[in-house]
Amino acid sequence: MPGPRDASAPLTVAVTGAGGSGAVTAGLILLEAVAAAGLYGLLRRSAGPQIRGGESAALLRFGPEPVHCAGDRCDLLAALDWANHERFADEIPLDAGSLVLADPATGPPPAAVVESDTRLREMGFSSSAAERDGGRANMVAVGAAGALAGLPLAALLDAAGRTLADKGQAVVDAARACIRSGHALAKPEDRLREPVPPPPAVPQRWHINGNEAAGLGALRAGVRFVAAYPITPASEMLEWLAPRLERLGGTLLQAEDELASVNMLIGSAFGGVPALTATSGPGLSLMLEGIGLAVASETPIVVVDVMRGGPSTGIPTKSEQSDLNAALYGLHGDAPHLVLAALGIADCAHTVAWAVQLAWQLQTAAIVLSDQSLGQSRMVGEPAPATVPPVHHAAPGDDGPFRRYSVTEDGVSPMSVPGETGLAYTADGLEHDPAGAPSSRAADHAAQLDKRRHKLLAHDYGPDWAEITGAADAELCLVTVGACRGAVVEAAERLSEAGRAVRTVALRLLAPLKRQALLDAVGGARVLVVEQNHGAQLFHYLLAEQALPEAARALARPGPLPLRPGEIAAAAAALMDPDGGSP
Amino acid sequence: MPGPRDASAPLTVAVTGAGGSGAVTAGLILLEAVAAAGLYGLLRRSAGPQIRGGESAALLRFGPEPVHCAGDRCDLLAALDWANHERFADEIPLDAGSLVLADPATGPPPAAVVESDTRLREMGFSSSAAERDGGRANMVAVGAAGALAGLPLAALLDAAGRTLADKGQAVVDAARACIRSGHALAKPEDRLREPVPPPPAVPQRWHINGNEAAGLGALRAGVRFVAAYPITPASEMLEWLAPRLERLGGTLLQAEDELASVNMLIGSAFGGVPALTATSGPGLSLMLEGIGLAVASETPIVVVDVMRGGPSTGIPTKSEQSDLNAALYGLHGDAPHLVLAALGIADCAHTVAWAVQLAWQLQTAAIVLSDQSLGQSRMVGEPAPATVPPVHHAAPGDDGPFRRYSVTEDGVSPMSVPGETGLAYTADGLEHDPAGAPSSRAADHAAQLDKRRHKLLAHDYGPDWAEITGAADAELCLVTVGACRGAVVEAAERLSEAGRAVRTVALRLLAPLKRQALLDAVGGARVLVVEQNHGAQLFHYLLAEQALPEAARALARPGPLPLRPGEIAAAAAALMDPDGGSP
Amino acid sequence: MTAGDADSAVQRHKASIPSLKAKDYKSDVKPVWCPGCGHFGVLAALTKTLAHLALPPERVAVVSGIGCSSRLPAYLAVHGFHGVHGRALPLATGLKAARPELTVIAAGGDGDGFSIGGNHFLHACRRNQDLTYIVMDNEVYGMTKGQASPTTQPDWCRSKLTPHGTGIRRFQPAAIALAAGASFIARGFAGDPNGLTRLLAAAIEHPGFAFVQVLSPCRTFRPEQQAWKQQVHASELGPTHDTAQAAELIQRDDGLSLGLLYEQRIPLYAAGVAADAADDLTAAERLAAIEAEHCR
Amino acid sequence: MTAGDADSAVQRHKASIPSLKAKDYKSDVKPVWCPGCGHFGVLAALTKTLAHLALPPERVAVVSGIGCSSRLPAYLAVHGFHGVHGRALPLATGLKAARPELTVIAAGGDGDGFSIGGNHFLHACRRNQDLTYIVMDNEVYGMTKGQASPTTQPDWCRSKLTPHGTGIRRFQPAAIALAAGASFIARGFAGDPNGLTRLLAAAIEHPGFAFVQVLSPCRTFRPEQQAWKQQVHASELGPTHDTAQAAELIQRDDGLSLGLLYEQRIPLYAAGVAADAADDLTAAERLAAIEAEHCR
Ligand SMILES: Cc1ncc(C[n+]2csc(CCOP(=O)(O)OP(=O)(O)O)c2C)c(N)n1
Ligand SMILES: Cc1ncc(C[n+]2csc(CCOP(=O)(O)OP(=O)(O)O)c2C)c(N)n1
Ligand code: SF4
Ligand code: SF4
Ligand SMILES: [Mg+2]
Ligand SMILES: [Mg+2]
Repeated sequence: MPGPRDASAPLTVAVTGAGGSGAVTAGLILLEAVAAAGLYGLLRRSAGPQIRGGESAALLRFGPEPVHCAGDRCDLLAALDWANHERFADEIPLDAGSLVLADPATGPPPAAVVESDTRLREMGFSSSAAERDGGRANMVAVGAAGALAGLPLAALLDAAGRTLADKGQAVVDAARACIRSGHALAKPEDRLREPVPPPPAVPQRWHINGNEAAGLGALRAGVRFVAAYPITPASEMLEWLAPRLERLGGTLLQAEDELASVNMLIGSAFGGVPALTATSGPGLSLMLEGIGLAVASETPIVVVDVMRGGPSTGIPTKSEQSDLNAALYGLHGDAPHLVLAALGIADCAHTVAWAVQLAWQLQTAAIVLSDQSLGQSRMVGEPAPATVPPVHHAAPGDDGPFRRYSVTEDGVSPMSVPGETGLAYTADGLEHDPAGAPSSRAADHAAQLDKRRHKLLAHDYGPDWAEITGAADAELCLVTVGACRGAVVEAAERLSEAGRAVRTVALRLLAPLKRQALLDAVGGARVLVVEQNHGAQLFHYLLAEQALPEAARALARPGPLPLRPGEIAAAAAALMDPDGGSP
Repeated sequence: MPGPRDASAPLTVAVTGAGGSGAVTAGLILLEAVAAAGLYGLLRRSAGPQIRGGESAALLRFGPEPVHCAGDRCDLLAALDWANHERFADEIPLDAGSLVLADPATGPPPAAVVESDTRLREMGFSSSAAERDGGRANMVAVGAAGALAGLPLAALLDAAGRTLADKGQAVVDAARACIRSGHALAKPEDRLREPVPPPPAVPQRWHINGNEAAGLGALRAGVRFVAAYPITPASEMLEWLAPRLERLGGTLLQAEDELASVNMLIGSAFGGVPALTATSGPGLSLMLEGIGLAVASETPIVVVDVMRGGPSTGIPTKSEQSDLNAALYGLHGDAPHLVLAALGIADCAHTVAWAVQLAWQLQTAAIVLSDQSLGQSRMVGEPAPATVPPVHHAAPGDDGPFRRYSVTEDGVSPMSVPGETGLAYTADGLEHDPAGAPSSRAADHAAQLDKRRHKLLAHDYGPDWAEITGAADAELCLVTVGACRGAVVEAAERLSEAGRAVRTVALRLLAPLKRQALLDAVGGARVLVVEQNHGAQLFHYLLAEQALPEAARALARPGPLPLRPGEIAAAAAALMDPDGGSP
Repeated sequence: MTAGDADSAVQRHKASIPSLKAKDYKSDVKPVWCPGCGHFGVLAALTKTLAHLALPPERVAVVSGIGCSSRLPAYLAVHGFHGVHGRALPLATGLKAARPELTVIAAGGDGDGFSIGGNHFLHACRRNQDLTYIVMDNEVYGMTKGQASPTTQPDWCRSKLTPHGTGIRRFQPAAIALAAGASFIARGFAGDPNGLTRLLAAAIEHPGFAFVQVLSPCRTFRPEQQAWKQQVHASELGPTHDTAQAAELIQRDDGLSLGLLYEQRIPLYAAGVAADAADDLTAAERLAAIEAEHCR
Repeated sequence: MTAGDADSAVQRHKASIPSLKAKDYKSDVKPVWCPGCGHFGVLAALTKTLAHLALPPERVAVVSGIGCSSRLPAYLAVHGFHGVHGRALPLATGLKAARPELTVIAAGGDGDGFSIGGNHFLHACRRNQDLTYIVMDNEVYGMTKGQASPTTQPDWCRSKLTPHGTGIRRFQPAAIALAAGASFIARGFAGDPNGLTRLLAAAIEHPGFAFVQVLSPCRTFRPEQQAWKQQVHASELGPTHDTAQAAELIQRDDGLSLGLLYEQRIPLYAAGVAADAADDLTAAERLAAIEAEHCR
């Protein structure tokens, strides 16, 4: 089911090649060119199992409107070579409408490509590059693919300059020469788009990936301590933060393991300095005991889980939304806490910042779910609004002796930090009385359990708990979370274009669940819960919370392949109209 | 609401005293006497926060029928002194029907006791003991309380001999002398029961606590390796196992932490030796990553979680059922596994043995939930049937090359152990292909995810998934799990006696949930889900699994106090008959 | 937030506060410890030390894990954190990194610090933050009722978990601390309050990671440790600064010698901590510059 | 299941099998390693060692954590377990405790073994099971693309996570192993296949916990390690049996000396393992006796 082919529809261009072929660099330059052309873009990457030097693919989708997800198919593939191309076959769906540029020097295309009935154009990337001093085939491919995709030559040249700046002028010059050659090699009749006119002024856009955006959100919200243990695909967030924290007078500390890092956050927050870490599934597992301590001792911490394929070590380099259960329910004991999910790349900034703020307002742990597809994909798009004020801990009241864990109306107890005279207390993961002394009395236990639940439920979260699109009286409501939002919204748009009224609700705040607000948003519509995991974890969570109407259904599919708008639209159509027909 | 006072109803006798007063020893002797008298009994213990030497209470409930839970109230309290008695006020509910024996030498009873309107009898435990060489007040109390509770003197004397045997004959003799004195001090008109006639032959009964029973279940099922890290209230299971494993040629290894112990289990099981550990909430948290590895690598392990008050360090010495969420959902990724819950003290043996067997049949991790109230309470009652045969791993098929993770019809792949020639493979927590080689292909991931879910769902678990009482056409069905079973069944009996048809379903197999069987068992009845935690974790889990009829309700109350039959009956009655009236 | 200077945070606080007594550092929470427990001695020595150093209570934080020993913070009137088992050091590390001006003391038991917490011990020694770490070593898990700890003798058979003893070489705290790079290593005895107070004061004043192993008898599960009173003796090593020499001497040590065993002045941990920025932008301007990196 | 005898399990297997070549110990899974990675050398040396010792592949198990180095088991034709990050040693410990007759080898990287796995390293050294532990030390986290590990130089600034270096003293594997009680400590080099094969053979034959640190260059993230080829040299220590002396010498060592650094014969871990029972009951009778303890 190829998507609409009009000029405003986004286009998907892939560049693939063996290790060292520079496919990813080509993708980065194309994305820069997209920005320079005033367009929006999303660049995903895929690599083989080699640690380094294995084959890789850059998948760019771009167009005049913001791009939030992978498309259903690939319009243009520039294959620098055919090294292990079958590894990418699922990720780069080719069909009769696709155009494939292949270098004849690397031999015949693999069977799968030939069988896909795609249009093949031979193009001498390497021979053309060989004509230039320091020329590289990938740059020829950038020129050719850019031309066919309608990117202005000036934007491509500008982009090469920006992307390769730190390699020196000679490299930039050689690249530009190759781009020109490639541009010339592209035949006008093969063009998928006419060249976009250069924009009068290039609008201010974000050029960022989700890991960087999450880091930026943390800094905006006042995080000044980060404890880090590297793990794919979260490491880049930590690496982005390290030098920038320092510029803001903060600290990043590389810990010996995740047990250490989560407890270091607790120490920092106890000291009054907002603290965050980023990890992925295995690290989250190791942090659960510490997160429980934060909940019980009411110390605000934020853990960003950049999800990858699970269970166990799973598929570390690929995306999946399968840590919802662990994030929502993984703590032993009754340990209510915050769980949020970023709804897009730029939204990583907003959601992380909000999580930091909430954690401090509510003195608890917040887990923020991101995933590999957000964290490691790079977008050119609208920045997240900088709305979040810096955080403050609740000032202790000054009547009577300081009771750190006293039961208050909103459930939030007064909090002090070291250095404040007369307000010392001992924070504790043992159950305690209002003053903080250990207690195993039923009344103390009940009061503290009630309080810790109440403070979360009583808080006014405002409208940010979800992003909602579509009419209130829709016939179907697609409920989703996190990175699936992009594909869900695009699916809904397609369905709407096909005349079906579809609403979407993408949850940013998973716990506590705004149950009534969700039920209201869904209204009388049928519900399809869309998520990228095997166990339909979101669907079951919403059932557990009695937040779904009768006859709700789940579209749950595990990674590593992204959920695509087409499959969502098809599932939605099938639900609305079980007797067949697709939008 | 005092329970029925007829001679067949169980009686609750408490002994309390300061550290060193021997209240617990008194309780143990009374329980032995119960056994010797051919009765059934349940002995719970409670202690103050001191590590050692603090005040403690022994609470014995016994009668001619099996006793499975704490009663609603205390019939007889022998207070050796009043040290910190207020700590026990909630646990030892006194009312106008209660009788309190107090030693005048320890001063006046505390206000709470006086106000409870109970009958007070002064009794010189200490002065009477002082008349005997080596006499101790607690033994006088045993004699007096035993007499008033209708225990035959011979049984008391016999019990003292058994319990104190390893202290030497002089101690036994002194104790017996004091018991006789106490027996004589008790006034016949104060008797709560007439002395039971000595049984013709004392029937064969188990005298065991839940930790020991769980250990026995493990041994029965062939567990021969245990890795241990001490934690309250699981340590005694490990301590019970250490010497006994050795007698069976097995090994217990004290690990450096829980991260080590769970991975040690995996190593042992990979080697073909069934392995188990016991822990409590904080340890379970630390084991989750390892449990996920067992799931992904399909290595059978069993983790017994003896639950205590949570979250975090919580209330280590008191019972709660608040780790259901962590056990069911705590693993990152999609990681289906087994979760079972022991339904009583003796049932710890049966459930653990079954868990070991299932883990090996299904090549996965099993978490068995017990709790402090099972693990550390001692019963005299019926033994668990020894039905479980030893475990075997699936023999590999011998056609074609060995594919450890091949997809089979029942989802169970062939498994080999080191030492088997030609069947070497690498077990992996990375996603893998059928041969075990790491793979990030979508098809391999889907196939292994499907397989790991399917094998659990396709298995025939037989009737052991739950214990069910009451008529099929009941008006109300009480659904519960684990240690609450005793109180739930007693509540249902009371309701039935009051003419209300009530069914009970106590789940032994929580995951995978036998959803349809549960719905069938519930039939058309209204449902009240009974559990001892704050968040109604079981209730929400059953909702998530769509296993509850409309309008089901939860009775969820956290620890540390036990759920009592009276409060369950009252809640049930209120649900059936909202306009009031109690059964 | 700055650190990295070799001066201990202590120096900056000492001066100008009204003099406090040891008892002013005690809270009114009653210890759960058994009568005669060595940990009482540590509590007493620590409050004396804080008074002696005239540290304002609001500038001191004591952080612990889980165990009888780890109950310490609740009994003090300074800022405290009773964390989870084995993680006192990371918590202290985070606190110190965030608030370098505080005097941060981590405390706990031999099980907490050397068994479940062993990895953090290694890496805290390496990291050389200006922290003090007090391990109340009773060669047993007191809190969980008497199992062998890493420092227990291999042939101690009184735990039901290891009825023939652990059969494992004892963990040697000082040797490990030295090999891991600790810059201050001392051994004290809970039954020697004055000596212990002196050691604790030196540890707190030491600019860097100071490890103090305190022999702290468990009356209940290791009654034979009452003999320590007679067995402990002053260390013959004397404080040495030569690591290789200390390595040899500590290996020959009997584990009952008291005193400062090793001390070295090395740079404090400062990685990730901002050197004073070369520009004179405001914080908001710096954040704006970071945001601008991602704008096209 | 018995252990506790000082004979290595190896001895019992060697004899009577048809001779196998190194390549017979290789699986057909293609390594994901970068061309030129030191870990290839370790793989080659290990297969040679197994062939040299004539160990039947079905009697050998290689267990690892997570990291480039930890991929090793999949490339071998023996029984393997690729576990989770940092937990190779506990997994190996459980396997060995359950199946003492197997030759069990744990393997992994410096991050896996000394950072997240540091605690298990300490306690495995103490425990002295008959295990071999190979750490392929490249002073970096290769798998996660080049962060500092515990053995990284404090001033190595090429990781974005620690742009000014870690500022932390390096973890000294041999010194820690010695302080923790390891009974065999050696250092090899991935670029010296013959020397490494000899060391691995000695380690596997050593009856007890044998730790082999292998300098294994990371071509991709530590290209400067290619100079190791020139820098490594034979250890001047020679194997020593005196712990105190070894402690001093290892502290003075430059970290690039190769060979057996320390060896001692001490009793194998045997706690919890049944001494042959004094009675001659069947297993079923023994279980029945245990059941009877709880019957009244
Ligand atoms: C994760 C976890 N595992 C186990 C425990 C149980 N536990 C509590 S204290 C303790 C040992 C305490 O020993 P030590 O640190 O030596 O302190 P002591 O009581 O001897 O002073 C253990 C194992 C726990 N609380 N948390
Ligand atoms: C719990 C957990 N935390 C973090 C990671 C990410 N991780 C994978 S390998 C690795 C480090 C590997 O370094 P090393 O052990 O030195 O092996 P090398 O790749 O250098 O051979 C890390 C941090 C993980 N897989 N699991
Ligand atoms: S058990 Fe031992 S360590 Fe714990 S309080 Fe008692 S004497 Fe002290
Ligand atoms: S990244 Fe380094 S350690 Fe990993 S495979 Fe490549 S060269 Fe080897
Ligand atoms: Mg201790
Ligand atoms: Mg490494």
